[in-house]
Formats: sequence, structure tokens, C-alpha cells
Amino acid sequence: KELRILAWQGYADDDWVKEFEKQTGADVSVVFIGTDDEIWAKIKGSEGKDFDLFAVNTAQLQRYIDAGLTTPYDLSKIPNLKEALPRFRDLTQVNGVMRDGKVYAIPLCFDSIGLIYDTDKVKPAPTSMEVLWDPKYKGKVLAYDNGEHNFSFTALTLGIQDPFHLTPEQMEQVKAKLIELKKNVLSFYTTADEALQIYQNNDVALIWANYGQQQVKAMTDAGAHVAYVNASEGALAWLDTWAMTSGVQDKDLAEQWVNFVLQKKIGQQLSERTGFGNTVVPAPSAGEKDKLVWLQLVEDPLKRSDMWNEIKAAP
Amino acid sequence: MKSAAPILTPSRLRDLTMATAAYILPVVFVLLPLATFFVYSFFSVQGVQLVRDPTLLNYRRFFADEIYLPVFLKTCRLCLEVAGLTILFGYPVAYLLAVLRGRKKYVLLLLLLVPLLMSYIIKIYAIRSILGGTGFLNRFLLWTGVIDEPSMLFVYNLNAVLLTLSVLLLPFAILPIFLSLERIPRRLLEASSDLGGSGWQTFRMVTLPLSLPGVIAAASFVFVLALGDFLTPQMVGGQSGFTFGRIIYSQFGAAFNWPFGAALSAILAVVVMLAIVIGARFGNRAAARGSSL
Amino acid sequence: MKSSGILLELQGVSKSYGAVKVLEAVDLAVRDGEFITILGPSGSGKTTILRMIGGFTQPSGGQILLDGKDIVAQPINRRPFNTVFQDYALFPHMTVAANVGYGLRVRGEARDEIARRVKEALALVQLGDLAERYPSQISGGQRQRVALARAIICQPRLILLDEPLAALDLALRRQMQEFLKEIQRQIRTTFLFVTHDQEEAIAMADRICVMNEGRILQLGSAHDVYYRPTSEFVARFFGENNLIEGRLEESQGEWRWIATPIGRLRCAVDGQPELATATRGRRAFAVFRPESVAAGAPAGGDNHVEGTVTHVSFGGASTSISLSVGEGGRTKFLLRWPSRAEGVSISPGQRMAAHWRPTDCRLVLA
Amino acid sequence: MKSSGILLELQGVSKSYGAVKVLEAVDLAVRDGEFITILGPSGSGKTTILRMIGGFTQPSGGQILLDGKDIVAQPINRRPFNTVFQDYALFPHMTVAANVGYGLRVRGEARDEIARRVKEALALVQLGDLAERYPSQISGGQRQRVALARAIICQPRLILLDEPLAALDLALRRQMQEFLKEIQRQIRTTFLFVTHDQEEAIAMADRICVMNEGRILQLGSAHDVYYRPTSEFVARFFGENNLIEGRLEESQGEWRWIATPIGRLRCAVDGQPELATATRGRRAFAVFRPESVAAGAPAGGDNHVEGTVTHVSFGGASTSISLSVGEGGRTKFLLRWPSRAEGVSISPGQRMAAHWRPTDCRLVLA
Amino acid sequence: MIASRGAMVLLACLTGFVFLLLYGPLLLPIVSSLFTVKQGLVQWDQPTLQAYGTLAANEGILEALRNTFMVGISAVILSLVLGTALAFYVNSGESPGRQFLQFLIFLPFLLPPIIIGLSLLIFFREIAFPRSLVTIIIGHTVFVLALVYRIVLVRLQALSRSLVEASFDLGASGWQTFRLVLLPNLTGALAGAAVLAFALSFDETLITILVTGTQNTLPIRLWAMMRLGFTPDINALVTLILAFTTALCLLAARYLTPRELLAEES
Ligand SMILES: Nc1ncnc2c1ncn2[C@@H]1O[C@H](COP(=O)(O)OP(=O)(O)OP(=O)(O)O)[C@@H](O)[C@H]1O
Ligand SMILES: Nc1ncnc2c1ncn2[C@@H]1O[C@H](COP(=O)(O)OP(=O)(O)OP(=O)(O)O)[C@@H](O)[C@H]1O
Ligand SMILES: [Mg+2]
Ligand SMILES: [Mg+2]
Repeated sequence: KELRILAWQGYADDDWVKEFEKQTGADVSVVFIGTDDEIWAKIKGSEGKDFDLFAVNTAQLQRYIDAGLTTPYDLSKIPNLKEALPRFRDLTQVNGVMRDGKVYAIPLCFDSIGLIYDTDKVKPAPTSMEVLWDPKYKGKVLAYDNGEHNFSFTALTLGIQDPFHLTPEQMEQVKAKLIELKKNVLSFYTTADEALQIYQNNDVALIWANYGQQQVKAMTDAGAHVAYVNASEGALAWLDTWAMTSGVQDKDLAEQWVNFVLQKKIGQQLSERTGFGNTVVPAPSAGEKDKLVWLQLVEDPLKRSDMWNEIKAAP
Repeated sequence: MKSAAPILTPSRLRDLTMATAAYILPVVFVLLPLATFFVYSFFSVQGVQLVRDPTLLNYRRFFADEIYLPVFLKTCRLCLEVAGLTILFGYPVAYLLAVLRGRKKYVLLLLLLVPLLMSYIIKIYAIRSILGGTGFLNRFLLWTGVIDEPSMLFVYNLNAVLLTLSVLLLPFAILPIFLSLERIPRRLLEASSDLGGSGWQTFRMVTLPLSLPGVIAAASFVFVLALGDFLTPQMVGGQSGFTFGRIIYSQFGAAFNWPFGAALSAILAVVVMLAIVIGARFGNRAAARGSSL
Repeated sequence: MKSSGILLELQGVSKSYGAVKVLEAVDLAVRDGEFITILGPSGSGKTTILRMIGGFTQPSGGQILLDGKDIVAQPINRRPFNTVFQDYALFPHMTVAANVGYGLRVRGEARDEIARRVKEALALVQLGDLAERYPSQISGGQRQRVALARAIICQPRLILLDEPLAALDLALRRQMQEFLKEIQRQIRTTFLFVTHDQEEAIAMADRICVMNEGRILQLGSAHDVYYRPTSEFVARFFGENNLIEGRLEESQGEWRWIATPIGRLRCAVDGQPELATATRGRRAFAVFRPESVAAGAPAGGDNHVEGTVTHVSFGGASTSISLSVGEGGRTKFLLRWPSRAEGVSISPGQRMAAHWRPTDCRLVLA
Repeated sequence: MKSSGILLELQGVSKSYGAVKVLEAVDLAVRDGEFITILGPSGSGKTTILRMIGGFTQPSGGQILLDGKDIVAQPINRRPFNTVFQDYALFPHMTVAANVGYGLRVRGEARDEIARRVKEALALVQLGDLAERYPSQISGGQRQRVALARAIICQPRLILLDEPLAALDLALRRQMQEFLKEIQRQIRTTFLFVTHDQEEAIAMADRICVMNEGRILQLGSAHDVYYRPTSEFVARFFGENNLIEGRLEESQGEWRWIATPIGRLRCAVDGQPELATATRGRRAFAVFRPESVAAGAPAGGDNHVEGTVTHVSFGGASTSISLSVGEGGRTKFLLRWPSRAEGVSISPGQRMAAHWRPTDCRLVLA
Repeated sequence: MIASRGAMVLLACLTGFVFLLLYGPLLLPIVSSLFTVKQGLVQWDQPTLQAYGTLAANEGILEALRNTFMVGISAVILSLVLGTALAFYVNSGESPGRQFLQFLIFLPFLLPPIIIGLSLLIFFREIAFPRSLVTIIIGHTVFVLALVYRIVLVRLQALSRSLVEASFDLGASGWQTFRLVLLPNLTGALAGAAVLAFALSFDETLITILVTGTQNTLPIRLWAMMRLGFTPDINALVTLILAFTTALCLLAARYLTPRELLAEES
């Protein structure tokens, strides 16, 4: 028996894999991936045939379902789901994991996309994302390199209700705002560690924290004086899930794995090791009271990507 | 074989088998995959579905849209600068290697190649922590008192990309230049001195022109590798690190616009190929003259 | 012109590579305006001398004086000499004109001036119409002439030529030899010409300097080194020769006798001071050229032998006849006569008498 | 051996590169065991012929017969010929022994057998003690001998040599010439030797094949081509010669007269069929060698002139004298005499008489 | 090549600077593999080999490293064989076909890696060729082929034609000629090409990700790790690789310098 997993670092650690292999006698191989883009290229390129399971966030998941690259779960095979946090127990309440009554993804971990600020440099503590545009912080802001998310959070900052479905006028409005943001931005980063690195070697005051708590954890570990805040306008939040490919070879085994990682012990370890919130054990990731806006599939990813390219290319 | 043999002679047959053998792998593993991909460049997408109606839209868009051409040109300029910089620094090193004799030469050469085996992601990380606003370099310069406040010259801008790519690709420039320098007959340099040329004049008027084929080969290696690198601009380029490589890359992920990506790649390939063919012509001409003394 | 027209003087110049001495202390004085040839077998140090004069190699000892001043420390590009290299060393990336003008260009001459003088120099070597070609587009002989034009355009005090004709075929070589002599006559510059070809040296040089194993063995006119060799090596070096070893006997005015296995031979002493002081019994060679030996018995009675013909070989203009004479035919002997259309009437195995004039017979100490 | 000992025959072999014809239809028969030389100026097609025999180049037309069978389609490595290349083409990464043994090695001979025969071959070329050196560590002449040993070790039917001596100095060249002849005598293999050096061809060949511009002009012994040239080209090609143009007159037995600007000359006709049929008035040259011309008036009265000495030049074994004769001194004339130690008693400007025997004077049609 | 004393000093300085550029970035991982780093500052007084211990236990990384070497070495061997063969073929004559072949060889080197990766992935999928280390090796071979091909071709063109002719003349077959005469004369170029090709393969990420089956290579692991940050054992790993290759190079230079290389100087 063989299980082929495509995952982010931290979602399928060696010790878990070993334990699972011992339990099931299966042969598990994990290929690690660095960006959403590669997951898509890899899964789409092989028409889902190269892997059985892959980790993907709920927003991205939609296109895989659209393209018929996923297979729905049989929830009866995943008894541990009943142990999940209330928020994630009833999948009908979780935006984006179901389509036409079928479950296409099982939530694994999540994080909010908040704001990290240097407590020595930013006083008083900010509450709104507007602070990113504050001319005081010119050249001291780190932003994330992703058109979809940036449009969404900027829309939220501008007070737009549905940040995932923007009208063309709203798009233009957001675009202008983002071009303005560039004045303050030192660099667009793509990974948490990269942000930490930049922070360590440069004068950085504010970080738009795509990786949320995990990023804060890494930074405080490294001795940085930083704090984290979820903006009052509402913080975007991502939710990573396990999805099964259309080319899954051993559906049972795949479901066994998903069930396996939904254990409390593993959830705990995941949070400890990565700093992300897991879906089975409560973790400090996002306070229950914080206003989380779960990422959704946006109106036109292509358009956002193109416009983001335009923004980056803008002088 | 120019014999006018009308039938399939044994040697003809052998030629044919040889040709077939030579073509088979490149055709199967390069032409076939890339040809399908090239066909994609005439398609379009709707959502996550490919629309297989042939169209030239993707190509038109490259020229019509105001961001692609400028970014493309900017990227080309950047990569040319990288090529220029690596040659600027690689040339003296290659020259020294060519001057040295015996074992020293080969030890030095090997030592120059060793850093290639340090994973380049790790290297970029290291370079980044050296270059940052409060990185090692700035700290060092502050400490020595060369500067009073952190220099932003190499912090998240094109300069940083330029420098990083140059450092990463330097060995690819040194080797071809070294090989071409080594082929210049010592006699020509003596002849130049004999005619009264100073060391510098000899270098400028004899050595440099004769090493041009190697320089061009080096430049094309570096240029192509720099063009294909999408990570470095991303990681040290800050806001300016937006290159054509990244545009292409983005078409294959989030955007899911493979047809457009394919079109952009085709354009890139054509331009690079042209550059290389022109470069090679230039180099060949110099080499052809050099070949028979 | 001071010190009696001596342009360049090598005083005790030596050269070693590590422990190997390739040039013993060499003295050589080059006269202003002469055509001097350095001749010697491969590895004798000819190129080494030339390279030290040009400045490409540093001598290990001794002085090189130009107009009486030592120039050993002067760098190549400051010496008023130019070199024509054996392989021409033309710059492959420059046209013929650019090659020729190179020396003026690096001196910073004005463009017009360069153009004018290049034209002149190319006209001199009869290559006016090839100015725009590249070296790879002209023939070997033409390249050689370009190299020459390039060397003479700066009007050097001395032109160094290292076997410039070695790579050419016979016909072209002859033509270039005449051409070089002609040019030298026209521009009156001193030529120092290195070659390993005896005929070439004889055809061209005012003086020939014969070298072997890092030493200068003899320096003199072509006629001198051909007929008045001072050493066995020189005697053997210019074409085939007859050397008969023996012991010196008494002098008789301008003559001296030598006892050899084929009898007492009478030899001419032609102002050879070393012979005047040589004692009786000293070992020496009687030397006479194959072409000086005639058939038949002599009128006088000196220097004649009888022997058996061992070999007759046609060599174009001349035909060589080998003779073995003396006890058991142990002494070999060579005769060379102009060939005749009907061939020679002598065949191997035949006995024949031969003689040569004492004037044609010289002595060389062993 | 069939067809009277003919080993190899070229029948109408021609070669063109694109539109350029570098070899006209050439016929050539090589006899088994002979030493044949192909001689011609640069670019005459010598190498081309040799390469076509070796199989390196395909002929554009014609046949190459080995023992009567066409081998044009046979690949290089199947032909029982071996080549000594002009640049030796020794394998730089192999020792001398490995180079020599290569041909046996690729035939899959046993190691001992190879070692034994390599030793033998190296002994033959007198290089036994250099077996373990690399080509870069031996001198030019030694390399040449290695190339030769490498070619003969496989006992080929025919050995092809492309100017193997061109790069050597005169002394070494002479030595190698004798050496090659000696080897050929010992192993009795057919040698096809390409050269542009007339003296070399004369010294070595049983037969000489003279080429020019892609044609074979004459094929015969050295004496033949030297004294019985059938064309102006061949007459001029072997060293300096005197050619006096004129119109044929009547025959007289073995003699024929020719009217020239310097008078009627009597020439020997030596079995030259083309002359027998040549009509009176036909343009032709009287040809006689400089070394056949003697000073003074003749005993008989034929073939004598008087002229002014214009040039005397010492050339080692011989001294050349240029004479201008005829009306206004317009006909140039060359004499070559053996040099003498005391020099010649003739100097430029002097008048002198000269004559040559009709036997030495041949006719060549213009 | 000649240079005056002054020029030599200048060149040596510049070379020193280039060495600094090339080796500077390597120092950081080396130092951090041996000392504790806190808040971006090296604690010189706290040397530790802990990272090396962790590395020894990290099977995932070691497995990836093994894969990387497997792929690298296979791709180098394949590309050397193919590149040499193709260089021979292209060099053996002139025809438009050969020009086109050369174009094909260069293409994968010119196009962005993601294109090569994706097109190969789609191609393999279409012909139902299972993705595995083999597909990675094919991908890498296709990618580095251009470099090998070019270096070999240049060297080949410089080789005297008469060497090949001499070999044939002595009765050798084509294969014998290649093995006994040409190959030994190409070793320098092949070694250079092998080093550069291995270096490219060693760092190749995108093609690898796309055409891999279930295997990771080192660059994939490093690439994925960027999300959470590198663990200290990575520093230990690259330090070891570096030490190992340097030692190998020095040994090679010490013992393997071919005799002809030393003889050629004059
Ligand atoms: N760089 C060197 N190292 C060691 N020995 C050398 C070097 N250069 C020349 N020699 C030796 O010096 C001697 C003289 O060499 P040189 O080149 O002057 O000879 P040559 O007379 O010009 O001979 P040829 O006619 O072959 O050119 C030779 O024995 C040669 O081996
Ligand atoms: N590959 C080629 N393409 C075109 N012409 C050629 C080629 N090879 C030789 N030739 C021409 O063929 C003619 C004969 O050449 P070949 O090499 O046989 O002369 P050769 O008699 O050997 O002269 P040399 O004494 O200079 O070696 C020359 O004019 C040459 O330019
Ligand atoms: Mg020399
Ligand atoms: Mg030839």
C-alpha cells in the first residue's frame, strides 16, 4: 500500500509519518512544496495523478474542484472529525470545503492574517491596517507578495463589505490604494522565514503577516520585540485543508491519513512546531473574539493576478 | 560524402542510422513536449478550462498591454548588466588563471568552482543577511567608520538583484573566458610588446579582442541563467524585483493562464535565441580569424 | 656611429634554465648596417640569443650593449628593435594594414601619418592591394612579407628574424631570400637573421655566426666558414665534406704536411694562427670538399689516392661518388661532380684514381 | 602479383570541390615495392591524390584499383595502407610505445605480441630507449620516426608519406632521407612519398611524378625528369636552368638544330617521340643546365657564346655566374661551377666565352 | 599570457575580491553550523556540534541528499554521453538539420524552467510514463545538456582532424577511435562540463518539483523549508558538502593533474 502526499513543510512530519506507517503498514511518501502556484501546476499538470492527498487552502481549493481534480470524502471514514474544534466540526458551516453537498476537504490548520509591529518603533499599538499607509513608516513596511490577498485586505481596509467579490470600480479603487502602499513598502516577501530575515537585517516596523501567529512565534524566538494584532476592520484568515485528488489510488488509506492527523496529539504538535492554529486543539492563534474573514475564492483570480502584476510593475 | 551514389550504399545507410540516433532523444524529450506547449500559446482560458480555439490574442496582449514590454525590457537590461558585471569581475580572474602556470592554476580554478556546490537558496539567504540595511556589510562599514548611517545602496532594489545574481553566476563566466584566454598564443603578446605596445595597449588591442569568443560564450551563459532565475529578484529585489521570469511564473500558478505563459515564454525564447545567434556570429567571426594564424 | 660602427655588443652573455646551461658566455659584436646570420643545429641556442636581444628572455649573466650602453634592464617595448617571428605572429583580428600600422599606433602617431607610412611600407613589400585582407586570407609568403613590413615600419635600429623562411617551400624560400636581401639593401638597417639552413645562410649573410651547444664556434664571411673552418664541427656542418684524421708534420712555408692512413697529404695554411703554434704530432684533420676532388693522377704528385667506387648517386645538378680507399678500404671518400645528361661512366666496384690540389686542402685541429 | 607487378592503379581519378576542379582525370600506376615520389608546387593536388588513396577523401570520378579491384568504396580502416602525416598526428596522450602499438591494439593482437613487435619496430627506427616518453617530450626528428614506426608496424601494402620532412632542418632532413630509403630497402614495402622539395625527390625516389595544377606532367626516374623534361614547367622546376626560346630547324640523325636569338644551337634528341613529329618552325626551347656550361671556346664549334658577367655569387659547393649575351645583352645565362677555396677569378663586368656540349643540350616544345 | 608585476598584483587583488564574493556567503552557514546564533549575533563562546547531531538523525534530509546526488550524477553521466555524442554528430558535417538539432539542444536551457517542467510533466502524463527519480533525471539531463554540448563542441572543434584520420588509417573502427583517441583528449572539457552540469542539477528546483514522483531532492526540501525557516542542521549539511567538495577538488588537483597538462607549459 502506498500513500502519496503533496504538502507544505510542517504538515506531515517524519515522526507522524513513521507512526502512521507502523499503524497501517503503508508506505507513505511526502513531497514538499513551496508555493500555491507549484501545487496548482503540479496537480493540474498531472491531472491529479501524481498524488493521493494534497494540502491546500479553502480559497485555492475551489479551482481544483472546478477542474475536477478532487474526490469527495466519505466522512464515515474520518471519525476523528467529531473531535474537532466546534468551529470546524460541522463542515457545512465551514466556508468552501463543500460543493453540492459533498465534502472535498478536511480542515487541518489555520491562521489569521494580521499585523505584526515592532513594539519599539510603533507606538501606540495600531488597531487598523491603515497604519501601513502611514508616511511615518516609509520604507519600513513588509508586505506579502500575493495579489488575491492584498486586494482582499485592502478592500477590507477601505471598508468594502465583500472583499472577495469586487466590482470593477472597486478593483480600480483598491489598485490605486495598493500602488500608494508601495511607497511605504521595503519589500514584498513570500515566506515567513524570509520576512524574519528581512526584519533581522533591516529597519522594519510593520509586517503584514500572511503567516500570522507562526510568524510572530518565529520572530519572538529569534529575540525580536514584536506584537501581533488582528485589525479592527476584520482580519483575513486562511484555512488549510487536506484534499483528495481525482487520481487517488487508495481512497481508504488517504482517509485513514486524514483521520490520523486529526488526533489531538498531532494537532498539539503541529501548533507547537509551526505556530499555526490547528483544528482539534485550541491554540492561541486567533482569539475567539477576533473578527476573522475566511478567505474565499475571489471573483476573478486571473484579473487580480494581472492587476497585481501591473501594480508591481507600476513605477 | 559527396559521392554521387544513386542507391543506398552501406555508408549512406550508416549515416542515416546515425542521424536517426542523434535526433531521436532531442525530438522525443524536447521537441514533442515543448511543441504541445507551444500550441497552448494559441489557446486561451476560461476559469480553469482551456479553450482550444486558436487565437493570437496572447501574443497581441504582450505588445498591447502596457506592463509586459517594459518589464521585459527591464529584465533584459538587468540580465545584460549581470552578464556585464560577471564579465567585469570574471575577466581579471580568468586572466590571472591564464597567467599562472602548472598546478597552481588548476587548484585555483577548482576552488572557484567549489561554491557552485553550495545550494543557491542558502547562498541567497546568506547574501541577503550580508546586504541588508542592518546586515553584516552595513554593520561592518559602520564599525569601521566608512559610513555614518546604513547605506541603502544594496537593500531590496535592483542593485541587490544585480549583485546577488552576479555573485551566484560568476563561476559560469570565469570558465569560458579562461578557456579562450588560454588559447591565445603567447607569441602574439610578445609581438605586440616588440612593436612598442605597453602592457595596457597589448591587452586592449590584442588580448581583449582575441578573447572575445570566450567572453561572448560566458555572457550568453550568464544572461540565460539570469533570465531563467525567478527566485533571486523575488528574494532580494524588494519592490523592484519584479522580472519577466516572475510574470511567466505567475501565469502558471495563481493566475492559471498557461496559454499566456506559453506565449510569453515563446517570445522570450525567440529573443534569447536571436541574441545568442547574433552573439555567436560575432564570436565566430572573431574566432574564425583567430583560428588560422 | 661610434666604436667603429658597432651597433650591438653581447659581452659574456649566458643563459641557464635551472641547472641546465643553454648558453655559455657568448661574445658577439653586430656591425651597423650588416646582414648577420646566426646558424646552428636545432637546440644550439640561436633563438635564445635572439630572444635575449629582443628582451623576451632575461640573460643569466653578461651585458648587452646598444651604442655602448647596457640595455639588459630595458623592457621589450622600449628597445629600438623589431622582430619577425618564425610563425609571423600576425594579429589575426586585424587587417594587413592594421597589423603593419600597429607599431605606429601604439606610439600614438596621427592617423594620416600612420596611413601614409603603412601605404609606403606595403608598397615596399609589394602588398599594396592586400591592405584590407585579414591574415587568414593571404598565403604563407604574403604573411611573411606583412610581418616584415610590420617590423620595418618603425624604423628600428635592428631587425631580428627567427627562421622566417623555415615554413616556406623551396621555390618561395629562394624568392623570399632575394627579397629580404633587396629590402635590406634599400633600407640599410641591420639584420640579425637566425636559420638552421646552411644554404640560406650562405646565400644571404654578410657574416655568418656558427653556433653549437650554446657556444659561438666561428664568425666570418660565407667563404670563410666554408673554406676556413676552425673546428671539426664547422667543417662538417656545411654540406658533405671529406675529413681525414692524422697527425701534423712539419711546415713548409704556406704548406703543412699531415700523416694520415691514406698517406702524407699536403695542405694549405691560410692565415690560421692556431696552426702556426700547433706542434708536430698534434692530431688534426685534412679537410677538402667533395667538389674539389678530380679523377685521375695529378700533375704534381701530391694528394692522390686510388680506391674502389662503392656508390654513385645522381643528385640533380651534381652526382656524388663514394670511394673507399686505404688499407681494407676503411677510409671513406666523397667526390662530387657536375651531372651530365649522359650520366657518369663510373659504376660501383670499379677502381679509380683521384686527386685534389693542396690549395683546396685545409687543416683543422682535432 | 599480377599485371606486371602493379600494386595500385589510379584510372581517370578526378576531384572537384564544388565548381572548382582541383584534380583533372589522373592516371597513375604504382609498382609493387617501388619508392615513388609525387612532386609539385604548393596547391598542385599532391595531398589530394594521397588522401584519396588513403580513403580520407572521396574522388569525384575514376577508379582506384588495388590488385585490380576498385577500392573507392572501402572505408579508411579497411585499406591495407598506412600514412605518415605531415604533422605526424601522434596521439599526444599516449607514450611512444602506445602510439606505435596502436594499429596492432585496435586489431586485437595479444599484449605480448604487441610488446614484441613494438620493440622490433622501435629498434628499426633506433628509438628503443624512448619507448616510455610522450610525444611532447621528444624532438621533431624523433617524432617523425615514431610516426614512421607506427605506420610500418602493421605491415601495410603501401605506405603514404605527406611531406614528412618539411619541418625538419637540413641536416636532420638529409639524415631522415637516407634513413627512409634504408628502411624501405629493408622492409621492401611500396612507398608513396609527397614532397615539394626537388632535391628530396631526386635523392630518394625510384620514380618521380611531377604535378602541376591538378595534372601529372611527367613520370620517370630522377635522371629522366632532370635531363629529359617533356614540358617547360618540368624543365624549369628542377633547380635553375637555362631555357633559350627559338624555332625548330632540321633534324640530323640524333641531333636537331634550333634557331635562337643567340644563334643556331645543336641539341641532342634522346628518344623524344614528340620531337620526331614536330615540324620545322615550331616554337621550342633549347634547355641546358648551368653546370654543363664551360668557359672558353669549344673544341668543335657548336653551342658557344660570348657575354658579359653580371653577377658572381658564392653558394657553398658551387658558385654561380650570370652572363648576359646576345643583342644588347638581352638573353640571360647562368653558369654554375664547383667552388674553389681561392675563389673564382671572374668578376662582374668582365667579358667571357662559354660553351656547352650538344649532348647536354635538350629540346622542349613550347 | 603575460602580465607585468604591477598587473599581477592588481589581478591578485581582484581575484581575492572575487574569492571574497564567492566565499563570503558561504561563511555564514558554516559559522552558524558551529556556533550558537542569538538575535542575529554569533555567540563565539558557544561552539556546538549539535547541528551535526541533528543532521545525522534527520532521515528526510539525508534521503533528499541521496536523491540529489543520484539525480545529479545520473544526469551528468547521461548529459556527458549524449552531449558528447551530439557534439560529434553536429561537428561531423553541415546541414540545416544539424542547425535545428542544435536549436533543440539549446531550447531547454533558454526557456524558463517552469515551462520545461510543466511540458515534461504533461508529456509524461500523456504517454503514461510514471513520475519518479527517472523523470527527474530526464528533466535535468535535458536541462544541462546544452551546457555540456557546447563545451564539448568547442573543444572538439579545436582538436586536430588528422588525429582521427590517423586512427582510422591505422585500422581502428569508429568506436575504437572515439574511445582510444578522442575521449582521452576531451577529458579536460568533459570534467569542466561535468562540474558545471552537476552544479546546475544540484540546485534545480522547479523542473524537479514538477516532474518528481514521490521523491524529494535537497533543493525541494530547502525550497519548502523557506516557509518555516531553515533548521540548524541545514547549515551543518551545506558545511559538510562544502568541506567534502573542497577536499575532493584539492585531492584531484594534487593527484590527477594529467601529465600532459604539466608538460604543456613552456
Ligand atoms: N624554457 C626553457 N626551459 C628549459 N630549456 C629551454 C627552454 N627554452 C629553451 N631551452 C633549451 O635551450 C636550448 C636552446 O634552445 P633554443 O630555442 O635557443 O635553440 P635553437 O637554436 O633556436 O633551436 P631550433 O633550431 O630548434 O629553434 C635547447 O636545448 C632547449 O631545449
Ligand atoms: N576542402 C577543400 N575545399 C576547396 N578546395 C580545396 C580543399 N582542399 C584542397 N583544396 C584545393 O585543392 C588544391 C590542391 O590542394 P592540395 O592540398 O592537394 O595541394 P598540395 O599539392 O598538397 O599543396 P601543398 O604543397 O601546399 O600541400 C588547392 O588549390 C586547394 O586550395
Ligand atoms: Mg629556434
Ligand atoms: Mg599538401
